[in-house]
Amino acid sequence: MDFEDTPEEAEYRAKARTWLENNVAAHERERFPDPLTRARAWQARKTEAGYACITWPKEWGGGGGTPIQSVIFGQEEAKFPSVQAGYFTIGLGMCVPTVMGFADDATKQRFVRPAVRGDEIWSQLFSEPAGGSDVAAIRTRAVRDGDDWIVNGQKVWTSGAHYSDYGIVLVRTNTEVPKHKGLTMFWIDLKSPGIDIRPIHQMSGKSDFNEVYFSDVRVPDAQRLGPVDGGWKVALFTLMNERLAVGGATGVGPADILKLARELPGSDGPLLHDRAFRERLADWWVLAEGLRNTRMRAITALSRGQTPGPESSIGKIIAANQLQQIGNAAIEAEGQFGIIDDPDLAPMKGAFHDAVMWAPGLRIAGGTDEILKNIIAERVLGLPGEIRTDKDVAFKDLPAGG
Amino acid sequence: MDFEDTPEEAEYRAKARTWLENNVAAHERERFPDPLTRARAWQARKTEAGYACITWPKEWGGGGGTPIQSVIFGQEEAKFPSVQAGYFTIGLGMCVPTVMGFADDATKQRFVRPAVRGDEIWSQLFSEPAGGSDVAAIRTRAVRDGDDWIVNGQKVWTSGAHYSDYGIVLVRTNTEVPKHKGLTMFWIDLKSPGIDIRPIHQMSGKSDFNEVYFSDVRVPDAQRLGPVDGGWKVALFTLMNERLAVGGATGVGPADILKLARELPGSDGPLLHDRAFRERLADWWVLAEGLRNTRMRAITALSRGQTPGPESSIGKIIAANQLQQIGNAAIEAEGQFGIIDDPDLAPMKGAFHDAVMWAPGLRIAGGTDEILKNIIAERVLGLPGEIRTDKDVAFKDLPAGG
Amino acid sequence: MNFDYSDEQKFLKEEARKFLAAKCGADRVRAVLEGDHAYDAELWREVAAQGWLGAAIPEAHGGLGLGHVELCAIAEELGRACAPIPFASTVYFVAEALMRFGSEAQQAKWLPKIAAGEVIGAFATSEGPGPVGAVKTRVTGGKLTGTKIPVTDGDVADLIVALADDGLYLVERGEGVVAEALSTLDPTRSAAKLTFTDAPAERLGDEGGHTAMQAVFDRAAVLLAFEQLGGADRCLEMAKDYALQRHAFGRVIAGYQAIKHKLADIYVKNEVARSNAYYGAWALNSGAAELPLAAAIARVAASEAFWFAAKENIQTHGGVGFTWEYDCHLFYRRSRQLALVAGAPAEWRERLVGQLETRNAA
Amino acid sequence: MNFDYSDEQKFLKEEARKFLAAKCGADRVRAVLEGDHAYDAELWREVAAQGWLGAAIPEAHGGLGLGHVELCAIAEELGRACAPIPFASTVYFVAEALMRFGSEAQQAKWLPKIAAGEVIGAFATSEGPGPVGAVKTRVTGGKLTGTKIPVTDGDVADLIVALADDGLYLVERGEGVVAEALSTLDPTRSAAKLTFTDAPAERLGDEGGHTAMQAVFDRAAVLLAFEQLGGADRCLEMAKDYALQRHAFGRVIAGYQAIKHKLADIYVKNEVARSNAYYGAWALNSGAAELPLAAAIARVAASEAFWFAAKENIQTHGGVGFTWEYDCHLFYRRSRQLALVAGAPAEWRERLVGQLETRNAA
Repeated sequence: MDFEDTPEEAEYRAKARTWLENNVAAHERERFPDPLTRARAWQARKTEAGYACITWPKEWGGGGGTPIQSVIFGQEEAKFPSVQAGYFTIGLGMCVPTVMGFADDATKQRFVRPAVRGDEIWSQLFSEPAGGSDVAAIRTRAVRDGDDWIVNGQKVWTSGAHYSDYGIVLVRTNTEVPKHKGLTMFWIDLKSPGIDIRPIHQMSGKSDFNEVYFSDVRVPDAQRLGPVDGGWKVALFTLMNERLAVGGATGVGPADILKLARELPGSDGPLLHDRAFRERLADWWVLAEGLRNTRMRAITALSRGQTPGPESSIGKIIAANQLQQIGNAAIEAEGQFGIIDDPDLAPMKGAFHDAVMWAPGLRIAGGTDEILKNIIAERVLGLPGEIRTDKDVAFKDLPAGG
Repeated sequence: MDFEDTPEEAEYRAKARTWLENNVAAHERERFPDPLTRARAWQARKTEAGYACITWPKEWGGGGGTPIQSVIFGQEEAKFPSVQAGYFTIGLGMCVPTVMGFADDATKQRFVRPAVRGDEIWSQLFSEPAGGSDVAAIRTRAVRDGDDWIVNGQKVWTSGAHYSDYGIVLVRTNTEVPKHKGLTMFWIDLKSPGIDIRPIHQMSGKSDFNEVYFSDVRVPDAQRLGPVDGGWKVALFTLMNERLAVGGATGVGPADILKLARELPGSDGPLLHDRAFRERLADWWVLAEGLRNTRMRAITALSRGQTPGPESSIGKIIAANQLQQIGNAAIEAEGQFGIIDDPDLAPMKGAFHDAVMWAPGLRIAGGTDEILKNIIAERVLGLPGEIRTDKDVAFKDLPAGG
Repeated sequence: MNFDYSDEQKFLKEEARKFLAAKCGADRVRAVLEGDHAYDAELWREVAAQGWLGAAIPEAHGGLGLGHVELCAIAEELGRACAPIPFASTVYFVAEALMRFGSEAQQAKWLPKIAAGEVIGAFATSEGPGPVGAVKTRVTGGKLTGTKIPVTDGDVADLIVALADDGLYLVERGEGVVAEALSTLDPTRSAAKLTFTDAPAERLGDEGGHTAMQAVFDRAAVLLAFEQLGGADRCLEMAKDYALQRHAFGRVIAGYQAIKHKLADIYVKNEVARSNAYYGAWALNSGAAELPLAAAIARVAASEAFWFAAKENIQTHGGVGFTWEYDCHLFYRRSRQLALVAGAPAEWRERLVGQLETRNAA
Repeated sequence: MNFDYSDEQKFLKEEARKFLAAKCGADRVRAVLEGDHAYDAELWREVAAQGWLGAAIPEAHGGLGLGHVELCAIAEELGRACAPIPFASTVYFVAEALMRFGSEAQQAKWLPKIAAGEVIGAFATSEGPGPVGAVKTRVTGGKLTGTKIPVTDGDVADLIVALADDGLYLVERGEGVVAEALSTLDPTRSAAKLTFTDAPAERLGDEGGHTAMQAVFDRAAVLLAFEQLGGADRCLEMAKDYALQRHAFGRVIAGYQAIKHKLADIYVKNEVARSNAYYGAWALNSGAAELPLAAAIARVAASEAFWFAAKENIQTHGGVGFTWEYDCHLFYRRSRQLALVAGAPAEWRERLVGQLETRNAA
């Protein structure tokens, strides 16, 4: 058990740090019309230096490196807040790997490099209004028409669809078979006629997600990923990558509320002197350290060529609930003042209020607490799956909602 | 919303208190060979004065009173620790009401009065090793033989069987039908040949429960309560009374740990000055008061002639978990010393240790936390029952364990 | 012994529910959430016309003189409806402060106007983040100077009960009072920063500052507990209704034990909150010495129940619960507003234990 | 970076598990629980023969000189087996105290005997209920006088490290030392009240009392965390195995979501405890400055995980889990013993935050 770098790791880290210092500085000197253009420029810079998609082969634009190198670069890059941007996470974390796994060579040649460079952005279009936790309950239909398919339906919770160029979309091609067996995956051009992208108004008032409507959208059969009616397995491949893509920092943490507690008055001196607060802080710290150290274990597994399993589900359960608790504890500690969410007045520019309003979404997005516990129970502990009343029923015969 | 007695209630309370003061004193002056004889004598005294089974008709030995009078007497009696005894709770709370509901008149004439007086004690024999939460999964068999039935099998978790005279027992009389439909209820003489009563050794080392083995026990058909194969409805009648019988004080509570905290040193002064402890104490107090006030609401419902519903299930969930938390909080607060359970050394004669060792049983007995939550979800909130794979299957064809 | 609403109180409560179902649907709440108005003025007039503002105000002062249990019943329904009106500030805080501390003249002047809906009140105590500690607001020569932030309904209040270092004061909107509206977590309830500069102020009662404030908080806490309870009940209902019609994996999600037990957990907390709120109502209505303890118990239980119900209602809804269009967030926001408006739960836990210490020491 | 056991460490751990499966079944634990012996002397000899007592003791002092991560691996397996031997007292406390504070002579005298299983140790700090506060035990003229209660393994210890008001002392069993066995929650681990009357005592290190005690506790906390983790893992396994074969309502209870999520909750806590224990192992093994913080984090996580797993294991078993015959209660008892033996979780939470304050202030 060793936190220290090996000599090779230390060397890689030193190189990465030097590169970052030079290049972040250079990048910061440039002027860009908007954050997306800025993020694309940084991604292109990293690609040229072999620091984008570090574990991917060089022939695809990657770095040809090891998982540990990828982790090391990530740790170092995280120290430069000016270059943090999530525009490419879903595309490079989930969609493009799926394209690489299931598309023909010409498609890969066409799309992988531009995606790595940030020239093109990808979205994932699986969720539907009637679906939610039950991802396979997909109603968006694709009907064969010569060499094409005609797609009609609606997707929801699509992050970044408004700035994306392409997407992978899971659709129903057969309603006569049980629901998992009638799905097919395609890649699509999000600028295709008949696609309408509308932002979802979240409870916080912000819009990080979209609804995507398909009206007679024509998709060539050549854009199919995997076999007809074999899309569920492709989707599982995509989702397996989701757990690796998600995680990490999600908002305020124990260190932030510790800082707040040094200054905020409690019932007797600063809040940090209050043992009731200290006890909660200790528990948060234990969980946050637990997650950090669990990630270190996952990285160790990666570095040994193992795939971290569904046990990484514990990360989001803990992080999302903790975010809600810490956010709420902070505003409650502010007393009556806690209701004020004006960033000019609220501590940490309202970051604790943002946490309270975002955490409910984090507890749901990418698998609810309940679904993740099922995953742990079934895939890690080997307990029986839920009793399924829908497994052997044709999709068209299922009760409302699929 | 009124906590005060009406003038009639106040008068009844005053009378009861006077009677208690006189009679407890007289009772305490008497000498008895053992606690059971002592308890029987007290029960007989109450019966003569109309204070046993207060709501039952006088013709059966009861008091012919109202539910509120019963509550008032209970509140007053609780102030005299020397006359607390649980010997009759299950018999008078669950078994005898079932006899009264389903037996013929001669049987009632024979058994009700002696039970009220405490001359005869009754046990309830439903649970089985393979049953547990699934009460209907009963394997003890009764086979018809002329005017009798021959019973073979095993019951468990029978409180007080070793000092009881009679019992009501639920047995399987038909294995060809689904499990709820092949059960029959009998009353039995626990001294019958072929009955073997053995104490269960609990994890605490104590024995409050028994296993009861039946080997070719002959039970006359005349002792049947309700129809052949109609025992499940009789059992539901019995169990409905269980929730009213159970509840109330179960061990240490918030007031006990408050007392401890005044004296026990914390990290800085007495534990009671520790805000982390104070916050927990506040939450316990809120729950304990919540239960007390919920019981007051149930009593109000009783006094209006309504039956308190399954919502009384919340009592045991909260009380059992709180008992475990308070017991454990106390021993943890004692630091290393907390491991010592010697009643001569441990605070409150080891009552907190007893709580730690008894609470796991209380979370299970009379319905686990999980079963009680199901009851709330299904019977109070009207949510769907669990998917049953056993409803339409003959008992003999069910998988192991019933 | 009778630990429930009386039949008359139940009737009043049912009528209130029907009235609010008709007059205060989610559309009306959203109109305030999304619009420029601090509150729903039409609803306010209608509520006044029902006499609710004066439910606990004596008839001699223009109220209905019903009592506090009736006011609790109304509060429960207002909470259930997430009503966007300055009811709590005006009735639970200011009217209660006047009834507890006001001279006959002060009561005669203000209570009838409150009962008639002509005057909106606000209770101004906080001066910044954290529990109300040392108070900087001062009164000299009948002029009050200081800054209060936040003051719920401070932007629309006609009559402010303000905490100064030596006690409570009545200040009317106008001379020396500047209100700046604040952005808050719950825009369905407005709040402001009030800056007082030599504002004419009249002493209210002779209790010292914190003692007087706490006496008002105790009374408000019980009434707020009923609003919180109503909100928590509504959240449970919403979660249940949604779970009973939403399908996943071929059946309604209400059939999954994780959802069943979640809703059972909400139910348990709500029932604890209800029973404790009833106890608080009894203590408030009967003027029992237990009021400070009963109020703390009721408030802690109700704050916990509403927060839990509001957040798990969203969770039960899944993705749609997180959207602006669904009503879950109205209650989530309101649960935060109500939990903080009379001081945070931690302060009440401390008060609860303090009361236990006093009681046992006595 | 490598945040796992090495292959060699894994091999050692597997061998330890096999060894304990053969030599330390539940029957052996029960023999101590139900019998008159303070510990399983045969197992103790066998464990000594494996060299485990000296796993982290340098070869120069008769140990295997493997390191602390190896000792952690052994601790994890001892916890899983609920081993009824004075391993923790002797190795985590006394051997660690000697290695941290002992002079060369003291180490040379005692460590080889400990490694060989010839000497049982005990760490005597507590003098009564509550956290260790002002210490009454005094040393004058090399003679120690005072009362320690409880002292785990104090009834069988040959060598006692005792906390006096000015520091730690070595005291040998015999002259001036009287042990009275105590009844405890976990009879598989013995404890005693030790009364010292002018017992010959030798100073151990020159650190002041609480600082020295805490330094030993920090080291022991990491090792105890692995025992707790092993116990928690075993509880999860027991619960899972039982749930997979127990039927209710026609199917195995492991298929009910309430049980599935309960076991998932245990799993989550155990993984948090594991990851934090690994961090502690790294800090202990590498002598990192983070040890006090890492030890507190490891101990809090492991105490919470074992308690939760132990109590929910009983709950998963239902009625039988509450019987003497089933093994659930062995782990329930042990979870309490391990949570208290180096000070209660609340003390460690306080220490954790204290470390954060120091660190951030620096």
